[in-house]
Amino acid sequence: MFLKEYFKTIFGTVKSLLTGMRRTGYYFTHGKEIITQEYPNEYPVLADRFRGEVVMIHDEKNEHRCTGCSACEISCPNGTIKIISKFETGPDGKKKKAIDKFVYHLELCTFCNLCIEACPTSAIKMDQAFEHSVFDRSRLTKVLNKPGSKIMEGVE
Amino acid sequence: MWSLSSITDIVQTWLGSTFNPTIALLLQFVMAGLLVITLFAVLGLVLVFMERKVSAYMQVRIGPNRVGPRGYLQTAADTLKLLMKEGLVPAGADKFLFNLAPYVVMISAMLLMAPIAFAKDFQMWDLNIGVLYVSSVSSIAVIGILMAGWSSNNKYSLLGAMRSGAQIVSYELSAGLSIISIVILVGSLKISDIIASQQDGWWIFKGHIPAIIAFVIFLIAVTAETNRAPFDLAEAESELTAGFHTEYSGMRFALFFLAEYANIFIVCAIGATLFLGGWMPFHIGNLQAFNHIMDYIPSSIWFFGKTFFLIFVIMWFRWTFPRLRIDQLLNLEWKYLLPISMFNVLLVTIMAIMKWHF
Amino acid sequence: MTNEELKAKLTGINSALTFEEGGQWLNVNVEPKDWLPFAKELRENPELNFDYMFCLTCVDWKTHLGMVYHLNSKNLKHIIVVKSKLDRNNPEIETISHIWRTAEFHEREVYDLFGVTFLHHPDLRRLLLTDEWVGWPLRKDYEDPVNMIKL
Amino acid sequence: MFEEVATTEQGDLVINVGPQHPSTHGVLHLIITLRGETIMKIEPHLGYIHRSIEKMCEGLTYRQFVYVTSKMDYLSSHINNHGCVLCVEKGLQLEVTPRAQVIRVLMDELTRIASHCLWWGALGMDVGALTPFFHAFREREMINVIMEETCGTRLTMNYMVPGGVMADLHSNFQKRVKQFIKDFKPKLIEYDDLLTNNSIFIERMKGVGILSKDDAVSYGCTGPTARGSGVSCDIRKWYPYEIYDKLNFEEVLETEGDSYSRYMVRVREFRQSLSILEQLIDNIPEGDFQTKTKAVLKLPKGEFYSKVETARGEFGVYIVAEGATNPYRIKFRSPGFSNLSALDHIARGQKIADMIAIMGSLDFVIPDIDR
Repeated sequence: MFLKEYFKTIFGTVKSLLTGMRRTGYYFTHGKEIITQEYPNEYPVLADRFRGEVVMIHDEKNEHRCTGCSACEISCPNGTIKIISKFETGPDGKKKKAIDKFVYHLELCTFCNLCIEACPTSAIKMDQAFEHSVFDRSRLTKVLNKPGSKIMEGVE
Repeated sequence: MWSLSSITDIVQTWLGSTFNPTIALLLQFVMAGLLVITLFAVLGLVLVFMERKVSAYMQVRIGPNRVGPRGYLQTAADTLKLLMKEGLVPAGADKFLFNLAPYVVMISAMLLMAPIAFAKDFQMWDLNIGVLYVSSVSSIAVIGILMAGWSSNNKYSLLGAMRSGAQIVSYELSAGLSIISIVILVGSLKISDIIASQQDGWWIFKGHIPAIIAFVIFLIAVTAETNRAPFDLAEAESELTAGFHTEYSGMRFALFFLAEYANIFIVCAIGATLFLGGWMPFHIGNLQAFNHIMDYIPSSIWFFGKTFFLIFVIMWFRWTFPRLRIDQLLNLEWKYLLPISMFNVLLVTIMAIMKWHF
Repeated sequence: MTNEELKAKLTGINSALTFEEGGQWLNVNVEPKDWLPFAKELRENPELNFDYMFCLTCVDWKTHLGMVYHLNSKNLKHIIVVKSKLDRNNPEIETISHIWRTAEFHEREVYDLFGVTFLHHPDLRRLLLTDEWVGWPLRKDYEDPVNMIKL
Repeated sequence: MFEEVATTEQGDLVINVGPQHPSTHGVLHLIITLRGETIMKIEPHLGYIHRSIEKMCEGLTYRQFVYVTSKMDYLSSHINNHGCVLCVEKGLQLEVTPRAQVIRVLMDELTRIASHCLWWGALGMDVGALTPFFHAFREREMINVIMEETCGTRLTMNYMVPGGVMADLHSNFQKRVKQFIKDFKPKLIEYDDLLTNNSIFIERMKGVGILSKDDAVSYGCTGPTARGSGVSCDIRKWYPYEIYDKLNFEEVLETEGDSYSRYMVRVREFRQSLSILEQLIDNIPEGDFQTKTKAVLKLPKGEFYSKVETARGEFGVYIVAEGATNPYRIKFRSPGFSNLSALDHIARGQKIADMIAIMGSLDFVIPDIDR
């Protein structure tokens, strides 16, 4: 039955093609299925764990919790963090190590979260900012501790 | 009532009364040419925008929505970009043919505009072999494509052009045969006769099943002839990067692009003329009131509505189906479409002789 | 087959083999010159039937290069690790790409990164690096001042 | 028969596919010898995205190197990380808590679905249908949202750490995964309508690029590529890790060995992965998500090998440790590399359009091949 097979193929083909066209036709006529997010107009809802960039937590007295132990620096696979430390004389006259600059190279960072895991005093966290584009690459190198900030009381 | 034909009449009388006949004729030619070029530009903008929106909605996205209100100016901006872009000629290319090819494709598309009836009595050239003219002139485009592919000095282009040659030549057959089945029913090749014969009903309704088969075959064949997906083997983006126009940039590329859309418009216009009654409004038997309302819609709207419906169907194909392989494409033509359409022509002939149609 | 049975079986094929145990799988040390006939036997002997090579690599031990072949039998479900020590200055070993076809690419990779010459390999060229590259990057003494990432 | 004639003759066309080509999904460079449109020979040129991850890992600690592996097969980065942490845990003889095991398996299966979604769309694009790509991305996006919420990032998560996972599941996780399972099932029927049952697609895939069972084993093909040829090679069944031996799922096998059966394996794996998710999502045991580990990990002297089943096949990690904080030598046995070696064999004698379909059905991720 050559002819029977022949027509069977034709009808089978046409049917399968029409099924596909019904699918796309459905989406064409159902505008509410559209999932596009018009980004600059509609800001995406970010998860609270979203890893945007590393920031240092400062409280209202401009104090942070970083002791300058450089655990984050060691844990970073890309050499993103450089801690430049200095020695401060405490109120009791003892010399104490403290951070001078917490340099963070955003352009090297891969947002792996290992520094945050490594930090013993929870001084740094991941922020949700993700719009990192700049015109000059040097602006991606950031100093995380705010000017004039100092370490919180009691953080060792 | 306001209509396109009255405007042409006014223009003609004014020209005839102001200038001597030769100059009047020349001026008419110039005006027709300018109108065609304008139509092309507008069609290009509209169809590209339409394609983007259709594809976007089928793909659950919005599509262009930034340039101008709701993205309407997107294609205009694209055209502007293409115009300003440098047209590169690859080293080792045959410069003359390389430059000529887009114009050949474009001109063949423009020539096809001549016999199309855009509205009631609004036609550039109602020649007595209108349908034959269309099917023969439309085959010229393949020469342009072959030229482009060969002269680019690019292997992808060559492969694309060769595919296109095989494809257009074979699909011409079944497109021609499905056109012939309507010609048999009408008994004339003249476009105006074909439209007039559909006064009491479009051929797709009164031609019974053979007309429907011919219509389906026509749609498939013209999709292939215009190199549209699922038959876009000449371009085959995922295989041959861009096929025959890989090396084209700037305005030359824009001409190919424009010609593609112009071709779609033309074949859909022919399809609308042959099967869906051209500018003829939709009538149902003896429902006088309904028919009257239909008559109030201008004939140009009817024509463009039908044409754009067919264009939408072709776009629908494109955004649903995967591409065929070259041997499967030729199989489809020679094993399925051609035998069926030949048999169909036989049926139509019997039908026409026995006067079985309405 | 248990490790003991495998050991007995393999010693029967080649008495010069030495074994290391205690790791995940049975390790077999083979002399480079014995490797090709041994490999053929491993593949073709119906009781061993190691038809699937899932890993082929090289380790630079600074004194010598160690080829490591991980072999698995799909139907008998046993795994052995075959190791072979190569001279670091002139590393050469017979190719096994005609026994396990996957070895063709893996050997090219090892040639590319370690400089091990696989004798009678059908197409021994650099695979990942450019043809003009000098040096064997995965060797321990490789220094590339331009492209090296130092942490 | 094409094995013998694989030499370039007068009149043969040699074309470069890639490194920048729409269908190589990255920077794969293939030099193809054509006679007409028939492929005589394919010669892959690799290394355009070779970063020598193995060398980099020699300089990184056992905590750090896990992260780098997500950049290899970026579509199944979770599973890559999983393979690495398994290897480290094997060396340290660490026991992972039941909760962490379940979380890892859940994440693996979500990753597998996401990866197959992308593959499905990209295959559609390769054979010329663009719409599936966007539809598949819509489903993939749902998984990405789940991932983002729990792991913090969308593609290269670094969620697995030696000893467990980095953070506990987000409180929305169960709700979202259940919603995803509910949403995804009807979408699978749509997938069938758009490609699986489409006769043009079947015509393109059936009987194309046949890889026999023996060749699949000999070329070291794994994953859906080998399972399409009837080779049973699912690591989850053969060498079960975590809790896969307690789960009820079947290893998908097709016997034809052509592109369509490779396609069918992956499409059927959608359902298997969904069933694993369904079995686990309500039975996540309570407990710690991480075993306490030392701050500095040191593997004892020895060699460790672990293998896991990624979305593309068997991913092996071979660590030679010398007792230091960083591996002495590390080798990643990537599935794509072996699968690629079979490409020349199976594409010979096919048309150039078939080659694209075959490459789509083999599902390459170029960084996975180059490493």
